[in-house]
Amino acid sequence: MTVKLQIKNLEEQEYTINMGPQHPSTHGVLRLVVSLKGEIVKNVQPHCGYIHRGIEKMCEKLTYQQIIHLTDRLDYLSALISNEAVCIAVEEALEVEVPERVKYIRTIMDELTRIASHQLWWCSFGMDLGGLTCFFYGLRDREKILDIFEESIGGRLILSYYTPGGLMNDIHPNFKQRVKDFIKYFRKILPEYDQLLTGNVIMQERTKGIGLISKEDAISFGFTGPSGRGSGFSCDLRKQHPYGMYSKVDFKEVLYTEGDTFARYKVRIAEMWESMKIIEQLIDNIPEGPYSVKMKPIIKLPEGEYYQRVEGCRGEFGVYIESRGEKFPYRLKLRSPNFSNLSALNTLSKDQKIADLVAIGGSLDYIIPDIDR
Amino acid sequence: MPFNIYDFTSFTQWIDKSLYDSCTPFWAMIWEMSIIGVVFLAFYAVVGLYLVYAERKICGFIQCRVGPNRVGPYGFFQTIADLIKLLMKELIYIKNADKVLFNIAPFIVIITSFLAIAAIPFAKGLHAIDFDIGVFYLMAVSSMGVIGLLLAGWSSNNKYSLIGAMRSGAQIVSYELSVGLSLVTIVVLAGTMQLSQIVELQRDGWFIFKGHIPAFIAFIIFITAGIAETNRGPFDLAEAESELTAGYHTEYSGIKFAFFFLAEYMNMFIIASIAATVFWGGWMPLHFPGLENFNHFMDFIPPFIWYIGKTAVIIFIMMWFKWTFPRLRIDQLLNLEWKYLLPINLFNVLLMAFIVLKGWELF
Amino acid sequence: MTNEQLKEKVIAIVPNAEVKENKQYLIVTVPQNKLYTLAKTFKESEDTAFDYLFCLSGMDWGDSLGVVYHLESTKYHHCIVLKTKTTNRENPVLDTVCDLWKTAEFLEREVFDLFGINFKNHPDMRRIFLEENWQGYPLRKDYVDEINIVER
Amino acid sequence: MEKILALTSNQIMFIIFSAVIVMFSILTVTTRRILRAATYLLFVLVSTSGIYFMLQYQFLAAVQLTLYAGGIVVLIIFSILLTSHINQKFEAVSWKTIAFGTIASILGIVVCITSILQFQFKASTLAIQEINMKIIGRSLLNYGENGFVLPFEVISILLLAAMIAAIIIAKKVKDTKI
Repeated sequence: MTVKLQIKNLEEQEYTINMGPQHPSTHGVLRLVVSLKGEIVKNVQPHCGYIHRGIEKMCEKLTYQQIIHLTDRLDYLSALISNEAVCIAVEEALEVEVPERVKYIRTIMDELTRIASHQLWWCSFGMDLGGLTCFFYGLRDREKILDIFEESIGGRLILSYYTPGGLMNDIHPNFKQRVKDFIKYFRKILPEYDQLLTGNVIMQERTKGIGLISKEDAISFGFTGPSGRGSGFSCDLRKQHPYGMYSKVDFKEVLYTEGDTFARYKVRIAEMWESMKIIEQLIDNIPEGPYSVKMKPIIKLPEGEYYQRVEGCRGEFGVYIESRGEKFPYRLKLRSPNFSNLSALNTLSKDQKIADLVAIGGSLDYIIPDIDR
Repeated sequence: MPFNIYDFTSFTQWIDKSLYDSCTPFWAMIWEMSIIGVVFLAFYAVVGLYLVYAERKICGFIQCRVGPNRVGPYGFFQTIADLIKLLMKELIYIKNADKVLFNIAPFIVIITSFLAIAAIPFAKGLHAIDFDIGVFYLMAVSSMGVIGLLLAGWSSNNKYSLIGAMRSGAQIVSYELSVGLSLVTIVVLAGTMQLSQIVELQRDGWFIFKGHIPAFIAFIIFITAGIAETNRGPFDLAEAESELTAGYHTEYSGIKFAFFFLAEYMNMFIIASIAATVFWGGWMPLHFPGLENFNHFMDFIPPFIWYIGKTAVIIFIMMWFKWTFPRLRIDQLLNLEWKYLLPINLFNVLLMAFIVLKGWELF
Repeated sequence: MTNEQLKEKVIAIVPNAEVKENKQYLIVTVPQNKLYTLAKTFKESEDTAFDYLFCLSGMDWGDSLGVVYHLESTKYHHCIVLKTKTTNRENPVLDTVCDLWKTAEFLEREVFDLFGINFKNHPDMRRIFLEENWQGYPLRKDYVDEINIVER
Repeated sequence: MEKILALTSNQIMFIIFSAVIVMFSILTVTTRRILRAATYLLFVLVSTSGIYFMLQYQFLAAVQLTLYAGGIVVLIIFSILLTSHINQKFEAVSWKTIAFGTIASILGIVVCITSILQFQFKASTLAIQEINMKIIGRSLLNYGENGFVLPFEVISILLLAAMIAAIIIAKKVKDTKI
């Protein structure tokens, strides 16, 4: 009589689970193939491409004004900032000087976008950790920014407000007042975020010392944005390579050196404060003037190659344009921050628990359309 | 008909007597069983549904929104509509599942919570069974619910379910110790395990007041461990939706899912009932020795209202926890139990025994 | 380090490098067999310390395929652009830099996926966005897809 | 029909419980899936505790539920979860085993039935009475007559030893070259 019961040694047995493409914690259609030993993550292989749209190929057949509308669809939470990269690249190539007013408005809008994006990150990070209430708190406040956008721009998510040479249209007369009201409101409400999540013991235990990445690795992985600054990688392009009004306003580059999930969390919370500071410095001083310079209806960039880097909400966003003097770019490459950040995921989550993988993913705050492009 | 809202003893005896007078013992017994069964089933369903409603309203309130408000006044019939929807939903057939266990599992979960309800004293004389070992019985019965979760997780043949089942197994088995020991603390104080007697002993003050510090510690531990045992946030690792989609009931649909759902809420109700009964005096009104007028005034509120009120408060606390705290990680969860709650609990029992032996009475 | 000094350094390592300068960056085109040496020296030597590869783009210049590397030093904040190309369109092979900059592992997979450039010594050369059995390389200029690409 | 109606509640419950026990015992040993066997065993144990409840022997019934149903079956199921896959089945039993099994069980039945038949059941005049928890508690920790303190202590030491051993086994060996 042989009862064949294979008692496998669990310590040596790895098994694989598919997180995604439909999974609540991947914030979109990303598929992570996770090898587990018990609850411990041994290997994470991201499988991208579920919403690959070939934007880079599409750009080769679109004029520069049209490309603006595609860059919205990359990182939809920092749509304006991606727009700005293309706009500045084109303006630099044509050597067009945009009016001061445009620079002011662009910078304010960028920072509003950054706050809105970080609010949504906070919502989903709380949710990843299991604190569902965060989601509604964050969305409640984000709604106020979207209302401001809606009034001036017309859209709420995919904005396409900037255009080479300026803006699509002028800001709404209420804009200044509403932004000031929002800043006043949000200065009061942001400490509430800390009360709900930051100070929570469970949250701190869940995030401290989890998903460690050293500064060297962060640089090597191109791990930029708030995630990189959590490791002490000074990569804030608003400081390093200023554009817009950033060289003229006073703000700090938030740096934490711990390199864990909690540091990345704190960077983003602190960045919201800094963004508010930037907006406050600019909002009262928006100069009068035209909101756009007159551009030719068909823009032809002179032959050559142009690269523009901007600080997106999740890291360095870059546009590399090679032009052959036509109305379409010969090649347009988009450097997406999320793609580089994702490449570090395996290193970050090695030997952590499944729950930590979710927390780390939340702290990287990846946006899948930006990874897939 | 001797109906008295302050004492149901005569009422239940009257039903019993009139049944045995009117028909043969066999049929009397069948009738009695059926009546109790139907009453409990109805109670179970209504409480379960309205706990879901309460949770949605409370969570809405905490999250700055209104919650259900379309079906009926204040969305009062929303959960009933949900139940009808769940009843009509397709039961998804899983190809490679172990069908027998897959179908049995929700029933095991729901039956164990049903068994526990039988021993809870709802009001004076309103009791299905008054066991001599009431507290022990409750612990015994509640220890079986985990089998349903384990079977559900394993038989779904899904890795997420399996991880969820493992987690819930480890979690419930560990936290059972804390639940048991914190109840033992009160049993030491009361000197009995019979629930009706435990309630009766709190006539001159609830145990949480009478029991000095150890009773208070035991209450905190009981609530913590109780939340963990019912798999609710912040201890809802077994169904951690951001990690495991839905844990052990990922593959369930329709009414079988509703069973898990209902059982979760009923388990919460049971834990709250036990806490109310053992620590807060069950249906016993709030009494303080010496304050005769106050005590008399409190007696006017019917016991059933007292019982429901106390349970509701504890349930509210549990819901408050869930919607405020993030979720723990599995190793932190087990550390909390084995490294903190259990040693504190053991020490607490000793302290309580010492106090009882010394005969220190608060009042 | 100024662009002038960088230029001298490039010439010292790769004498036949083609050096160009535009408004932003110093652009260096090197033969494919010298790229890895140059990149390694630039990353490792103390006075250049190009430790941050912020962009890696695959290119199709019509007659040749190539890769553009945008490098920055987080220490000195100077940048440089390296280019390399291969005229072999059938089976293009370049050296990988993913042992120098870890981010290159994913970026090179992307280039492989969309341009079909194979990277020697890359640990995991698979397609990243498209399916494994996808025919052709979409970002090449001669890629044909009659259904989805509409010529205007 | 007349006979059925004359049965008391105790008799009906006894019949139900014993039927469940017999049926699921047979299923436990005949099923070829290990987790199903464990589940059927659970039903057997729960029904047994039902019989104890019927006998007003509530303490033992609750112990049966906690230890066997809630404790041992959970452990068994847990270990099966860790080790076996859902598609695993036992091999079919050979005819030799069936033959030996049948002989052994028939022998067992014969022994049991003869011993039961030979026993003189005396009619008890005592009313059914709950055994007070206090009596159980006192006798468990009593060193006088009818005291069980020695076996109680011996068992607790045994359990402690088992627990320590379990911890040592479960503990990971960090360095294998000791």
